[in-house]
Amino acid sequence: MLRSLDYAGSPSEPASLGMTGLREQFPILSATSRGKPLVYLDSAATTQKPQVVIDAERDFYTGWNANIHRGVYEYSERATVAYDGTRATAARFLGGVDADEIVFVRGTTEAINLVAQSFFRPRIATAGATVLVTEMEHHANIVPWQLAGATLVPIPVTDAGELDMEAATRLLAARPAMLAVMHVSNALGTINPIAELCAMARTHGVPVLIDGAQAVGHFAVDLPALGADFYCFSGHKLFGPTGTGVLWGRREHLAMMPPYQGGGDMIDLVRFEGSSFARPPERFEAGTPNIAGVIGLNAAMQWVMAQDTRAWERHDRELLELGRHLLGEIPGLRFIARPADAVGVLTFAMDGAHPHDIASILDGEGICIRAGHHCAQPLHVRFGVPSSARASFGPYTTEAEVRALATGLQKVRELFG
Amino acid sequence: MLRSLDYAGSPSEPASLGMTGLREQFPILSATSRGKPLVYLDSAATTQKPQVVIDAERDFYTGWNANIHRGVYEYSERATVAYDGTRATAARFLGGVDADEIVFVRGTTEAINLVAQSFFRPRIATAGATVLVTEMEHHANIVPWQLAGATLVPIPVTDAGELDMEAATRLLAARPAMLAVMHVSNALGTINPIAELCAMARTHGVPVLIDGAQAVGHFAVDLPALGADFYCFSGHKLFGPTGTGVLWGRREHLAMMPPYQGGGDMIDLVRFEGSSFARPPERFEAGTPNIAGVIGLNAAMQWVMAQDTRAWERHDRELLELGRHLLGEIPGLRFIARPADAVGVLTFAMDGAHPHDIASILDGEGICIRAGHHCAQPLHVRFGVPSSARASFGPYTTEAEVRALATGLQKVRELFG
Amino acid sequence: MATMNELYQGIIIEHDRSPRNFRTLDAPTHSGEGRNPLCGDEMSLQLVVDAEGVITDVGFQGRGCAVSKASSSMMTAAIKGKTVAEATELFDQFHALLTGKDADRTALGKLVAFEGLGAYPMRVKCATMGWHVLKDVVGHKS
Amino acid sequence: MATMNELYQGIIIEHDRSPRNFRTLDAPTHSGEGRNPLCGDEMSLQLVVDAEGVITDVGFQGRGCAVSKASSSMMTAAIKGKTVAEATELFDQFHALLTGKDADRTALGKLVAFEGLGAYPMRVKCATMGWHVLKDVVGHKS
Ligand SMILES: Cc1ncc(COP(=O)(O)O)c(C=O)c1O
Ligand SMILES: Cc1ncc(COP(=O)(O)O)c(C=O)c1O
Repeated sequence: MLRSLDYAGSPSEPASLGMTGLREQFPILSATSRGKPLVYLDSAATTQKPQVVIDAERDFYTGWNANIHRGVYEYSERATVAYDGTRATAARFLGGVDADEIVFVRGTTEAINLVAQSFFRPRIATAGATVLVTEMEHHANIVPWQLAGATLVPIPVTDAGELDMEAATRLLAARPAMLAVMHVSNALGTINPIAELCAMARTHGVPVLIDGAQAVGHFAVDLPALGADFYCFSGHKLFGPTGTGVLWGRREHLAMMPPYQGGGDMIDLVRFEGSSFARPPERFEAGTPNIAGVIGLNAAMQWVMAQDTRAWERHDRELLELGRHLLGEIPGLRFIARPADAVGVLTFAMDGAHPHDIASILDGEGICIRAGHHCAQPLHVRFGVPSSARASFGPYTTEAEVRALATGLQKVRELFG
Repeated sequence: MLRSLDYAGSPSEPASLGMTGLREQFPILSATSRGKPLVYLDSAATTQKPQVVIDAERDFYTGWNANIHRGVYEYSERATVAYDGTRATAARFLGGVDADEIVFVRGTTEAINLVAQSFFRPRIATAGATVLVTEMEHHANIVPWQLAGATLVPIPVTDAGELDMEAATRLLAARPAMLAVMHVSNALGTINPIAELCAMARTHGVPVLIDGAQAVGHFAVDLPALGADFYCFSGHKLFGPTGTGVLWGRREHLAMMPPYQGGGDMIDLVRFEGSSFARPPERFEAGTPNIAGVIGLNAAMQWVMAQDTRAWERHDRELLELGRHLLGEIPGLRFIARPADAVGVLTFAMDGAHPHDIASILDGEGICIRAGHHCAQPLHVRFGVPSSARASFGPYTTEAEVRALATGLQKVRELFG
Repeated sequence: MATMNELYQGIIIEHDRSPRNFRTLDAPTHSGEGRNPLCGDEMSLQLVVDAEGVITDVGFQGRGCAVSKASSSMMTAAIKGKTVAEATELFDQFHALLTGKDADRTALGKLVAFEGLGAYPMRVKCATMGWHVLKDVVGHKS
Repeated sequence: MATMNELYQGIIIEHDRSPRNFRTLDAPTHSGEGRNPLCGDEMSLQLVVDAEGVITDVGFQGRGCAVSKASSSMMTAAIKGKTVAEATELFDQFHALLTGKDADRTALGKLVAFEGLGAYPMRVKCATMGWHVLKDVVGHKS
């Protein structure tokens, strides 16, 4: 465990204890990039997939592929049960909500668009158009509200990369139509005080949507304890397939929301003069969904629930401390912010070296990091930088990889020296 | 070839010539269901997947999984090139359109919702709210227009299950805001005279959307020859992954359409006061798309383009004739319609046997067919039946399977006799 | 347990051909309708419930598959003479039977024949349609 | 062909540190700006084009990565003294070089050094940003 770790230790030291046997489950992690062993430090963009997830999709296609609902033959029944059964898995995964409150979507982005169009938009007339967001939001939690006609008010972010809770208290008291806030920042790693925000919002009668995209892969989410109205995440950031995601919404909200997309499976009666619609969750799932993807997502959630995520948290925290320590010693390197409560994300700039150059040079070493605005332009405006470089961890990330990053950055430093 | 086929031939006769070696590429086709060899006759609901498609997704996840765009490291670049490169494949697959005119969506349903919201809806004020559809449309080509505020006018269907082209001519002359019509009927198999409809629509300045969901798996589609404004299909009905689809739209339409969903990747500048958006096709692809799915779809389209689809068409036609002949001899069985120009779809009702009972009894024999309204309630109203049974073919369907269907239906007949 | 074909050959075809209580009542105390979400099929159900809460007469009508018709037919036979509370309890037992949970087989009697349907989850909707309408109907006096 | 790191160690770092023509012109005849879609970086470009269509002076400014800065720097050096038509043609050759197509290597001269970048498609956008602005600018007199 890192608490007893010697920061000057050699890169060949074993990964911390909790994570033994985890890497082997991810076939890609033994691959190479640019002729070097892959050092994947871009898990905030998308996570890698364990074999069980890859197999779940393949087994479906090779063994029992069929379209769901309305089919009464064996494969279709099995596919239907597996698809709809994933709602129960998701409901458990989120700490115990109702399976009927789980809507499958393409990802976090679609989930927020759905809520913006089907929940927020029809309420503008009565609740007003103001949506309270934060300065650190991902574009996915900004643009959908704008497209739905919102006036956005951002909760400011402090120099430490944390929410200004005093401002939040004040702004919530003005009773916006909605509070839309990220659980964990993809750009800074900040873990936001969601339960506190939800409690405040509740006293003012403000419904809350939580963007959980960066939370679910890092720690267990307990929705009943959070008290939000909507929560969403993407499968591909949770070791699951691309093109999958979950929107959870309170039963009473879903029940009164109009459909989002129209088509097969979300209807009751279709006539040219007008149609009536199915109950939630089907009402919000028009057309053939990503069946294989949802089956893969089921495997991913089951897999995560079988892990020791407490150990993940410790490991993540240890790597973050190590990374902050090692990178902090590199001359000219500066973290955009250092939030106290954070997941394993290192976001920085380097004097004289543009983030894209940093990323390209690390790429030559087989090290994958991201450079740019990380879909958080307003946050970069806030911190007065056009872009930044970001290394982000998964549970499979090792100490040796964090050390390799530091070594690589030393090289960048020398090159641009 | 079936032209020389003896309709009374035994079920053990080989499949017609063109299709040799095709079935072996689909691992699922050697599986069993209910302890019997699988007889999959539900390809109109979803097609089975060849090994190359299954492998394409798996290879991505095990070999070079990364999120696309903005990543400058090797895997991300490779994923980006593969994802965006699929536009060129789709453009070729559709007969030669511009790669920039290809938008990736979840499927046909989402494609039509996108056009209804971003193209049709903003034009209601100037072009009116009337959308001309047909009595045979799938719910996916009815409900999205209704949700966007359309008044629907259906082109009638004749007793033969074909479009009433005289009525179409008259209705188009009234200059509806839009014509939305299916290329091929999922419920009856009818191949509609799309080029003719597009030509008529053009003379009246009516934009046309073609729902190609059931066309692409059956014959080569030549968009430049059709003359439509929008065309769409689902990957899962084209031997590709679930959760994928293609919307093609004329460049000049796409250029003036507002975004559909908001989020990452579809933006130019994001500010809380307002945002600006990327050019098409990115403007219409918010958030992380189904990357693995699109890579699988690429493999599927490449695979189809390498096949002799002329031979597919002949084979399909031959099986259809055989099926109509064999089923026509079963007492009490009646086809809903027998369109002259059709793909391999047999849709029927049986005196005294409900479609669900038919499907359940065939299921006991390992035969997969669909029963219900096939997402075409208005068509069933037109033909005065609440539901029907449907067997539909893929290129891998064999003569023996069609004979097995006939034998199974004889059993149903005896049971309900 | 019976396979689907055995189920058909046994009770289903028999009740499909000659459904019990397949008629409209003259003076029902309760009535209602339902639709099978799977196929859109409809059925209507009528009851005569006396002052003691006993179902003294029952009739059903509608179009549907053999499974729903047979199940509704057997349901009507099973509930006639029972109280509304007993009938509702029977539904719970029937539902348990079809979803693989512990069920009171003695109480179910002949209805146990449907057990094999549990392996066909989509058809469970057909087999329980009549029961769902019953549950609805006892709540609404006509 | 050079790897990315060799590219950096060679021309890129050199031009990043001392970019040619990195200044604002007093009396440009043409000017314009562009943004790299990859990162939002911006640059502005100014030209003095004489009556014969010859680019007699050129200056660029802006913030950007070393690749875009080095490429813009070398571009300005390459186009000075050339006609607008020749400069545009050079862009076509440069683009061909980076996208793995046949390119006129003699005409490109020192610019051939960027060839290795072709293996990094995302960075091609950085290397061609200045050129895209040029193409835009020659169409708009200031
Ligand atoms: C003709 C037609 N249109 C649209 C659809 C909807 O396609 P998807 O469910 O893949 O969105 C289907 C498939 O059921 C179809 O057959
Ligand atoms: C915090 C946050 N919100 C939303 C998103 C959007 O997720 P997706 O692209 O999967 O829709 C992301 C991922 O980039 C994210 O990190």
